[in-house]
Amino acid sequence: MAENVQASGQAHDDYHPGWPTYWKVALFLTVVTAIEVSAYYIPAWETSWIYVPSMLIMSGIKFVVVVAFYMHLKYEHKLFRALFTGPLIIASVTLIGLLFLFSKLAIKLGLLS
Amino acid sequence: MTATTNPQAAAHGDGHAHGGGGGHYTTLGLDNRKVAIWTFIGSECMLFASLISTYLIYKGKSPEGPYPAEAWTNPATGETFPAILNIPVTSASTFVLLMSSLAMVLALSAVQNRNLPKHTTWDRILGSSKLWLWTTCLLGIGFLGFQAYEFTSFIHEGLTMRTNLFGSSFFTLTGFHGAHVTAGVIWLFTLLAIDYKRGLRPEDATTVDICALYWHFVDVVWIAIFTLVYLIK
Amino acid sequence: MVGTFRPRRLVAVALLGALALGLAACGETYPNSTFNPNTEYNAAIDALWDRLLFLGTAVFVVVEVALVYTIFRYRRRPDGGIPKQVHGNTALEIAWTAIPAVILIFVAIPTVRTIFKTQAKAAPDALQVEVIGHQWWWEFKYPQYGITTANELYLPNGRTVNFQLKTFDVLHSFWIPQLGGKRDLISNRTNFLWFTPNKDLPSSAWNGFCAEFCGPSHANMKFRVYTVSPDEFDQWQKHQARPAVFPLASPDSTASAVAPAPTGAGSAPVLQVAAAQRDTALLTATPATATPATATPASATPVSATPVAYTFPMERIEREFPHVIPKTPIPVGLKFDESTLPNGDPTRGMQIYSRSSCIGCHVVSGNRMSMGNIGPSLTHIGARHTIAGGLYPNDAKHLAYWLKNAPHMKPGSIMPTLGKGETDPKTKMVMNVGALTDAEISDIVAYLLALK
Amino acid sequence: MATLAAAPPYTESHTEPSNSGIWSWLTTVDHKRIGVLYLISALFFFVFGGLEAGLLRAQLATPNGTILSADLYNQMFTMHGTTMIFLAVMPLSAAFFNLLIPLQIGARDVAFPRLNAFSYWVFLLGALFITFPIFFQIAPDGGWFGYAPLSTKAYSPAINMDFWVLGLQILGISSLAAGFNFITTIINMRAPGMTLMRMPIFTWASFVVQFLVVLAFPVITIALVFLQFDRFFGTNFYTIAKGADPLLWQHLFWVFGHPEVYILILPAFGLVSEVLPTFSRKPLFGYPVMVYSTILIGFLGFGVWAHHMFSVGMGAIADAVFALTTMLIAVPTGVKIFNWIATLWGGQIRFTVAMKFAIALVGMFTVGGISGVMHSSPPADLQQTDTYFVVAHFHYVLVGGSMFGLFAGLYYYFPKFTGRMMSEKLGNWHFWVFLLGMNLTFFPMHFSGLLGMPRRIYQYDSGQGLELFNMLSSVGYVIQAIGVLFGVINMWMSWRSGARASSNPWGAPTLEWTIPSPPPEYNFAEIPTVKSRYPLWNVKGGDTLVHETTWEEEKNTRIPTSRELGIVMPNPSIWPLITAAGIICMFAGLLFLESSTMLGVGITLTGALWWIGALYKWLLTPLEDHH
Ligand code: HEA
Ligand code: HEA
Ligand code: CUA
Ligand SMILES: [Cu+2]
Repeated sequence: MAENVQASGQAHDDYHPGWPTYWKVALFLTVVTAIEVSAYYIPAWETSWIYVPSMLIMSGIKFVVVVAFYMHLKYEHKLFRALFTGPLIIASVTLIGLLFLFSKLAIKLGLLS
Repeated sequence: MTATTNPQAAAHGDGHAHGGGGGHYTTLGLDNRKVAIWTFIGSECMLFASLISTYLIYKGKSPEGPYPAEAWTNPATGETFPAILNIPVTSASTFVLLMSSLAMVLALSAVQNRNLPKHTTWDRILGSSKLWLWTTCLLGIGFLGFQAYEFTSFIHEGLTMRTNLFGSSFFTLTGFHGAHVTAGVIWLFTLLAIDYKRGLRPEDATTVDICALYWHFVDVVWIAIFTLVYLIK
Repeated sequence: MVGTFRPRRLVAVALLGALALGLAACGETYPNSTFNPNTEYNAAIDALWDRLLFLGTAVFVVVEVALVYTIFRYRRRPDGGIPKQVHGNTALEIAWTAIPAVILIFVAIPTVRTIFKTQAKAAPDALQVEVIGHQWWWEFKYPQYGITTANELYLPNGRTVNFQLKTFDVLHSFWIPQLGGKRDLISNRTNFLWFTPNKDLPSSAWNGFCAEFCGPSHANMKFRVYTVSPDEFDQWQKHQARPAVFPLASPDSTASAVAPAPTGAGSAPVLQVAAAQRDTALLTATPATATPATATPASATPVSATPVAYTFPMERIEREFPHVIPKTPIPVGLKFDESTLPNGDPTRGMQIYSRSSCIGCHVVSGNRMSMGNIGPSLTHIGARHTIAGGLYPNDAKHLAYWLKNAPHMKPGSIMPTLGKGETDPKTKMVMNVGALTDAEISDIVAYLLALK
Repeated sequence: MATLAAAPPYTESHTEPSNSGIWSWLTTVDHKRIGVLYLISALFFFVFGGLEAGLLRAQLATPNGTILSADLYNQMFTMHGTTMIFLAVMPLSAAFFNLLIPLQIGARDVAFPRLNAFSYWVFLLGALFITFPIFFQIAPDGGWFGYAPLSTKAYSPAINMDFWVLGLQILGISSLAAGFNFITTIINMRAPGMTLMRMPIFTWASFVVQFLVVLAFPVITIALVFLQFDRFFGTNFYTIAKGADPLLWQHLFWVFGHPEVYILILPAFGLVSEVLPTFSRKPLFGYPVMVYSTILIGFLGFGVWAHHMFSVGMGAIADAVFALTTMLIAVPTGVKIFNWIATLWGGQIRFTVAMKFAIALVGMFTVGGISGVMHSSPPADLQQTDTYFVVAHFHYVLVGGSMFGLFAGLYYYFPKFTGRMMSEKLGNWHFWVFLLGMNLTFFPMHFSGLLGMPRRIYQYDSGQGLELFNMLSSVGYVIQAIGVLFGVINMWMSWRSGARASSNPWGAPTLEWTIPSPPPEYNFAEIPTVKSRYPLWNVKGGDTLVHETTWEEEKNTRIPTSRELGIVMPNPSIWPLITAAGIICMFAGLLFLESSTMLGVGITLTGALWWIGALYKWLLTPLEDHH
């Protein structure tokens, strides 16, 4: 497995939250997922404009929670945080940029002016 | 061979520099493998961003069905196709994958705390890396089972990779994710094999940790896919 | 290490030589230059270009002069010692961050302005031209006039033309360097491009190119553009809108060939009638012009005056626009008995044409058998100056070779090899069954050239 | 302050017997030897790509050239572009990453030495995979950016593009693996005191490049996966009849493609930033700004991709946004140019060949950069795009930028990793002839482009005003080839019998010059502690500067072996090579799918099991002997 076995002793120096946190996080994730799924089945919610943003926010929260606690990024060296968030930002901006470029909006806005 | 080093170096060289000793010094005191896996995960963000973008770009662009969230009748043949996506099943598989992440952290925690005294049954359960690795594996396999079920039922309903833009982008995106889960399961089995062979010790925590990071990342990607692909119409 | 370097001297001499050559080059003419403001579109681009060129040259000169001066001035001297160890200078560095930024603002503002100006909606009364790219030829449709033609565009000076760009297969790009920038033809999308040839432009001929790599004959996907006076355009358009009427042997049938035809959009039913007539002609193989097209149904407005067919005169091309005449040589290895060409008979040609595979791909409006839509319309092919996507001039000889072995004449062309005994370069099959002899080809050539 | 007391000790043969022979090269995990492998392979492919360019230029020398058929011409330019970018410039840069990064940061090797070997072997086998069809005239022919739908089965049914799709996938694996490896190395293997802001600029540039690699390559991987699935499994990503949008390919390709061009230039910038200070005897002007501008270029590089697509009709807003971001990139790049000139300013400039190439980069890249800015204005670009003006732009930045920088690096570092000096005399011929030829080839292309010559055409008519420019370009090519020939001869002769190099023949300031040339396998007998950016130049105190060392001073000192020093070095391993071969086998299987599904699936599965098995074997073998 290991190219370099060095510094493995240091791994346990990192702070890892304990199992009570892990269980709480699991519960939280389950609850949010349940809300998400039920939202899908509540027509009043599902058809309102709030649906998409609320879904994005909820899955965003789940994303952050898993990364922060299960991937213990919250407790890690700031370097790891940079290694993850930097690419994540580039990826998200690229994704949003692409969606804009492929939407009809891109052409329409241009013709308005 | 002191001549290569500037004179002060020897004096100021701290304990990290194992001059000539073959010990491994790392600049930040971090494990190389962890740096590498986080870099890899950053890179995977771009991979999945490309896949998800494609799915979203092609959403609603397909001139012919079947479609994800609405029924479709083929005007040429009169054949009807149901809405493809099956939310209850996918909700269940999402839950399974989330729980596998929980099992994974517990496995890592068990390895890290291997040497702590175990007083209660509960301690012993929590302290069993084998138990939690098996749980993670089985939940992962469970997720793959759901996916296999999903794929076959979609194919029965008339949607394959070749059918239309939705089919191509859907199967490729979720298939890529499934392939990642499969790789993760193989990885987990490898860890289990080590655990059975010689036991995973606290020194192996990083070895388990990098697998765990990978596993959680795959889970996190699914969180995004579940919302963007399944729940948002 | 410095000394007198022979290689360096060589470079100096060579640069001088290149400069001389460059100056010599200025004397030449550049028929496809992008710098001529023949349209308002190209004028806008050109203005932008001038600014870019000016600022770019300025930056270039500043950098190169600074560089050369520095290396000359600070070359190592024997007594040099160790130079002052400078690590940086914040003020300077801010300056050379800011100055380029300011220069770029002077580029950015006109750029954005020009983008919005040139990509606005076209004037509503613009001439609409639908451009459809095919591997490797151009289909042009004038929906306002019911015209479909290929590889040659006629545009009236002073009127905005709005191109709707589509492709039948892969991506292409529509480019007339003298008239404006290019725009790609994208599958499953429609693009737009508009410009107005200057009102006071004399009638002229231009080269157009495909500028997006599209396969083996991408280089051979050219077209011609004729910007003509509104009058000329009108004549051309009226003529094009009519079915092909080819004059049979007797001279008086020529008169009827240019018989009145409907104008404008309502031409469709008439086309059918005309087609029916040609059909009769075809089946009886007698000069069908006995019943000239005057038998127009009442629905169409008969035109009293006989319009004079207009094509951009070949003499003017030869004199003023020789560069639009294709010069690609016929590939070596192709043979055609050119002595059969003078004996080509258009009527026979029509019969052979109408029973050969040609009709599966080409349309000749007026010839009911010829309804294919894979290849370019041949309706008025006799009135064009080029064939094969602008690769060859439209004369009997080139047409004959083309018919004999098109894929050999133009790599990758899906037009089949027709000549007897010819080998298809792709499939390596030798054509025999149903293939055409040189004499038959000459007949078809005569027919096609007669389709003015 | 710190000064080097003495030159390092030397011995004639410090290599141990096990270090020679073919097997030792196949199993090496030593970053320096892998670097040499990269270097030789890349130079081979550079000459190969150059010969392909020769065929292009021969065909275009006269109107309606008949040397190549249309089909072959298309194969040639596709392979020329692909070869030069993926098989010449990228691996040349990789050669320098390998040779230099561990030396510059004071490490014994990279973080994952066997992964490093793996990267090389995947590269080499992938390069052969993509090159080999050219000998059968079935090479890829869809252009180096393989626009869909032309590259799909519907319009390119032959096997040609299969090689391209699979070959690029394979090469991507190599680059990604190297990317993770070097990022980890730079983050984590720096010697004590080697803070980020003390790292040599080349290492900085490499660092940024690796991020560009690991973030850009996944995108083209996905674009290629789609194409691959379309071609082999009948999906519809680019199937027009099913409503696909060809712009999907273009966007994904260029999201990768533009960062890719900075992947090609930044290592050259880094090398030049090492050469210029050494030969001006001055520290790099504005080091922090150079670092920040490199990062900024890398970052902005992800936001400009659509400037390759101004003609596709994205709409005015998108055109304007991408025009502005593109122009913005000129600012940090300009800062670099001016800082380099300022580095020269006030120096004591020694015109070695390395220095000449470096100075020429500053001059020539500017030409290409300025034409880049001309492209960045969409209306103007609509007249320029897909013409020879673009060809002129990118050859100025690629040849006048990347290649010049890499040549500068080659002349500068050749003594370090071979222990021999290159001939300055031949080098001067190389430089001047190449400089002349390069300008003669590419400058006229500005004219032919603006005067209406589209790119990627295998023939053009006479009488279009293009004859002279094309002839000049072709003559220029011949001159370039002569120049390159001088360079190749120089390298060959110097390697065999060049003057012996000392540890620091140039009087250079950075860590890699503190150790013998060529460095012993362990690089540093003792991991140094770094106190400044230029450890060998005492730039602050009042001591005299260390001058270059000479072979005479050093030749009698003996270099101890790693065993004597008790340094444990990684063991050689054949498994990276075997794993790489399995991956090639897996991809190659797809080529047989069409003729026989059984055979194709069989080979692919064999390849998959092969590499997975080899990977397990590799991972289960300890990296080094325990002691
Ligand atoms: C080494 C690779 C490399 C580099 C570094 C660059 C650098 C730049 N490139 Fe280039 N480019 C390519 C390789 C590269 N390019 C390739 C291969 C293609 C073609 C792909 C294909 O189609 O096959 C291409 C194509 C290309 C296009 C698309 C053209 C088209 O197809 O229509 C554009 C458009 O904007 C562009 C712009 C730029 C710009 C603005 C820069 C800038 O980074 C340049 C910045 C530098 C300077 C400007 C010079 C120094 C600055 C100063 C001295 C300061 C003062 C200057 C000013 C105020 C102007 N490039
Ligand atoms: C780093 C990248 C790189 C480099 C270095 C070069 C180098 C050269 N390129 Fe390349 N080129 C590209 C990248 C590059 N190119 C790309 C990306 C394209 C676009 C492809 C596409 O459209 O898809 C392109 C396209 C391209 C075209 C346009 C083709 C077309 O659109 O139709 C042309 C035409 O002249 C050309 C010419 C040259 C020439 C003359 C060189 C010269 O500088 C080459 C110099 C090298 C030599 C001369 C080596 C020869 C060596 C010897 C002869 C030594 C003797 C032998 C022994 C030792 C045994 N290139
Ligand atoms: Cu059509 Cu190129
Ligand atoms: Cu770019």
